[in-house]
Amino acid sequence: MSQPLADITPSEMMTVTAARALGNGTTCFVGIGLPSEAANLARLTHAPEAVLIYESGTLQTRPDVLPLSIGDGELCETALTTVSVPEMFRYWLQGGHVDVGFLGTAQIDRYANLNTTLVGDYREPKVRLPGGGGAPEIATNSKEVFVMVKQSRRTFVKDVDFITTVGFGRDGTARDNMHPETARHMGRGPTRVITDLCVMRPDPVDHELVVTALHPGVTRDQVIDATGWDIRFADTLETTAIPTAEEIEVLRSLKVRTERHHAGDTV
Amino acid sequence: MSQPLADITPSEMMTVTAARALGNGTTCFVGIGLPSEAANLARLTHAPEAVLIYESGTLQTRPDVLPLSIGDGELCETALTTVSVPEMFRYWLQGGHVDVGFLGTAQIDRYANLNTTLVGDYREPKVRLPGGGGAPEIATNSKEVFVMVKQSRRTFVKDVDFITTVGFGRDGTARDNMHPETARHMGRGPTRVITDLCVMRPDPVDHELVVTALHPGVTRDQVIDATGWDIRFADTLETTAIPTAEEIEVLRSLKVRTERHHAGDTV
Amino acid sequence: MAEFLSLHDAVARFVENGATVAMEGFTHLIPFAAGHEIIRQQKRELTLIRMTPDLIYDQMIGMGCVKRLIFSWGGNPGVGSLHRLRDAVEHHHPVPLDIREHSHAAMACAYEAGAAGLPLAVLRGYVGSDLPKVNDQIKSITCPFTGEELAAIPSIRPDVAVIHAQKADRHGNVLIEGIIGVQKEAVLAATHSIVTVEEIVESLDTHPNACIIPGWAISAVVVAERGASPSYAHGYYPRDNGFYKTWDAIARNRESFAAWMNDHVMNARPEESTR
Amino acid sequence: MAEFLSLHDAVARFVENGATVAMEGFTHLIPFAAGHEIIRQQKRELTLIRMTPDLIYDQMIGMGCVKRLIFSWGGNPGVGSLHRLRDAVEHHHPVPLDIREHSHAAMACAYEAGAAGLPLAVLRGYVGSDLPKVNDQIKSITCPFTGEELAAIPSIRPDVAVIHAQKADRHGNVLIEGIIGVQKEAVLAATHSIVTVEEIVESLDTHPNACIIPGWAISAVVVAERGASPSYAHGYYPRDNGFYKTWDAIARNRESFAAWMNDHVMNARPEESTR
Repeated sequence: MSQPLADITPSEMMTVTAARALGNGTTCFVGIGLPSEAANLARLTHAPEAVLIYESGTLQTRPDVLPLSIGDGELCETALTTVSVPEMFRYWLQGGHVDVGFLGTAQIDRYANLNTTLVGDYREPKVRLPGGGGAPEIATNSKEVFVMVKQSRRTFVKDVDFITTVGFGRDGTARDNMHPETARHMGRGPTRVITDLCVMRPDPVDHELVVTALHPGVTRDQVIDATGWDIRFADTLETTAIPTAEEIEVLRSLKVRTERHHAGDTV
Repeated sequence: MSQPLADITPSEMMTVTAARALGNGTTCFVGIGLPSEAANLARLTHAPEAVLIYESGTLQTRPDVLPLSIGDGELCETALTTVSVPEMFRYWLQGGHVDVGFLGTAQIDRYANLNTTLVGDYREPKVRLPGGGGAPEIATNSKEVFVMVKQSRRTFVKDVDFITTVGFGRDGTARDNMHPETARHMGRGPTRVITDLCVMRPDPVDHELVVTALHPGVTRDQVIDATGWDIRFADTLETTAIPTAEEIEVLRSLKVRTERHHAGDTV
Repeated sequence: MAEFLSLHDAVARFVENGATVAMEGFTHLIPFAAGHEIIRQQKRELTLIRMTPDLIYDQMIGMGCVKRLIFSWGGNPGVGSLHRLRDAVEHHHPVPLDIREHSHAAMACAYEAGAAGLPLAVLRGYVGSDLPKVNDQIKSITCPFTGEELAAIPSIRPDVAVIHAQKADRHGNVLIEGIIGVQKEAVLAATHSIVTVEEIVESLDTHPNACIIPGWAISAVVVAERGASPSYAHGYYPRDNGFYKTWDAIARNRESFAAWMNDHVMNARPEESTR
Repeated sequence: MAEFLSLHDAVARFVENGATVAMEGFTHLIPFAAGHEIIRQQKRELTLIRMTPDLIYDQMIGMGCVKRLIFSWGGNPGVGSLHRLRDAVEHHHPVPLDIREHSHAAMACAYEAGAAGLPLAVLRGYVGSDLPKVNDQIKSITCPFTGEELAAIPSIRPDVAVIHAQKADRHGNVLIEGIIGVQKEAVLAATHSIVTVEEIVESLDTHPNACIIPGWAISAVVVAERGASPSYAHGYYPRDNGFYKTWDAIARNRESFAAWMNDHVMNARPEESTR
């Protein structure tokens, strides 16, 4: 049963759409924040056998509340096992065991390159962001990458100020013509960008992001207004399926549990 | 109190002498066989805080009987902890945490190079031996190396057929003039060779092995007869101290326990 | 062999002005008590290494201890920016901060290589990223078997590693459990190491493959109860997520930061400073 | 996701003639039952990889399964030679055996690199040794930061890894405890993997940092009770040191070897073959 549309926020629409993209049994390297919310929603609904991996070393974790940090105790307590961080990046990520890398970002450009480093010039930044963390190698060593981010002109820019994490490079060709050994280990890169307005996928030829589905009630103009380049739309533009009442119910109760949990002590 | 000399076998003399070389608190990477016997005797007598490491990954082990293999259950059960074999070789040995590498060998030459690979030509060997195992890097990554081996012309040869494990190389200079980064991590190499007849040490200048001590009752001629090159003797030749009654008692009871333990089931 | 020292003495002995210091703990077991003692002892010109600088380095940077930071993700996890870190990078306050920036994968490999006594770490990393353009410590090697070009970065070999762990026995053998991060690597890669622990026990009493650092591989063991708070210690106390959120407001402004540090660190005794 | 298969079916499905196979277990947990099944199925032209060939490879070599051996120590631990291995090297019996010889450190690093998806392993190894003269797979790289020359060997990336472990749960997650060797690395480095276990349990019921290989990283899980005998399984049965000594006489002579293999392996059913 679908949830009445008026009762669903754009954020919820984004999270449910992202969650649905994750197949049951998929091994997913989960970024903190929005990806963690979507990945756990998937696990709590249609993908109970999704394997969630966090960079803190927790393998196959099943948190009951969303972690605030990438290394909350909850992640370890519910994991199949917890390995060292070097092992996590060497054996599990670089070793080729991750199906989907699930990332958020501060900026994204038309070739799905991600910037989480800074706005402005590197040596004299206007705004210093946290940096790459696990993302640069999650994006290259996972078999494919989902990106999840709220859409606005500030976030969706024609060219990112800094490529922290490669999508398809400055001209869309970064994943072409690699050394065969590198090619064998590199994933396909970003295959979906899921926002609060729509879903984009890279054009199969030139790798520029193309809107392939609009969320229900969202117009092309809304997407155009929220994108910093001349965004393309697919010839057959789909409408994202409306979340079910169960999905919304599970998501909301997850967020309520999480909020209660993290309220914790304050100063 | 010394044990009556007539009551001590050359093997026991060798083991006790080797055990005494190991200081209390020393971290020792232990080869199987004779070195294991000597290292455990040291731990059970004057060096209770000696830290014994076996290449199977067992750190700081205190076996009650001598292991038959390098990975007997006894080693793990009495260890502080057991790590993976890659960790053992990377972090603990190559990482520079081993004071003494304690090795046996099949052949040794005048520059303390060890051969455990083969007799004859590599592609058409007369006798194929087990190979290097941990020794090549134990010999270079430990701060110093003790070698323990029964002395005979077959074993003590002028030039080994094959350098499995370097002492000081074919001409005694293998550890000179290294790249500074390599030099910083390379140990001093073999500092003592302990046999059933004597103790040899490398000459400080040309690194050729020189007899520095004879075991009680052993003559120079016996050593000369058992050495395949023109062996040198130190100007002031010492006599090895006679084992104490306690050392012999502890060694013998260790061997009895070990024999009983390994008799086990047979076919 | 590990010496049992007070927090004051361990920091005074092993952390020199100008030293390269790695304080690790991946969200879990962050050595806050030791960080506060370094601040109290007014160490200067430090090169700090840490994958996730977190509040502990925000505090040390804000208090002027730090000349250079080597890191891979500098935020307040799940909350937002590290405002003292940003103020140092954006406005050179209180002193200019030189940064050398990596990815997590590269830092993790560099700790591993440091523990392994190697001068470099090799990984399939930084492909297509701009990070090598701004960090001249990111180079490459060519595989002699396949011809593949791989990223190479210098291994991490700090003067001092500082970590927090659950417990030590009377020989200074230390048990780390739960999210173990890169702590063992940091200690083994460093020339000296300080391990603060929740408690000393008679026996570690654990399983055959536990993550134990032997006392002979550690310089100093220090008892620091709640020494990881507001981070957490698996089996002892949970992460104080509320404080992590509160820190955002405290650190956003130079004056409120100074006041908080004054009250909670500078004028606290070691045993009071952690919360 | 791991499939639960019979030993026969797992070997028939994943071990092809001509395959590169790594059967690991460092003295502990050696997968004898699986080795015997490979012999029974008369697999041929295998390239076998193993740090310590042990009796298991002596048997497979003596039965003519093996074309090439990649190893670092080929003896009967604490007893002496592997006579079938020696006969193959010295007299090309029953078939010529090509050997590629390494040190333990290099093999361990090569498994680690294979698990890490890298084409090469880098170590400070083989300094002064003649091994690089007889093994053209030992090369070097130069560190771009220090100029130091370091040994490089190809990573190990077998077609199939075969290991034995204590237990698996119903999802095929496998627990290895005690001397864990390079088993996890072998499985992660391989295209396919077979894990034989003593038993299937409801829950692995262990500590937070146990050595567990998730079922989704394994091809097949097989119950093989006493599947490591005459090697041992920590917590289940001890090493049969007596048999290791007895093997010396059995294997010394081609006829006694053939007779023993006939009685104890060829004419045994999978569940009877291990002792």
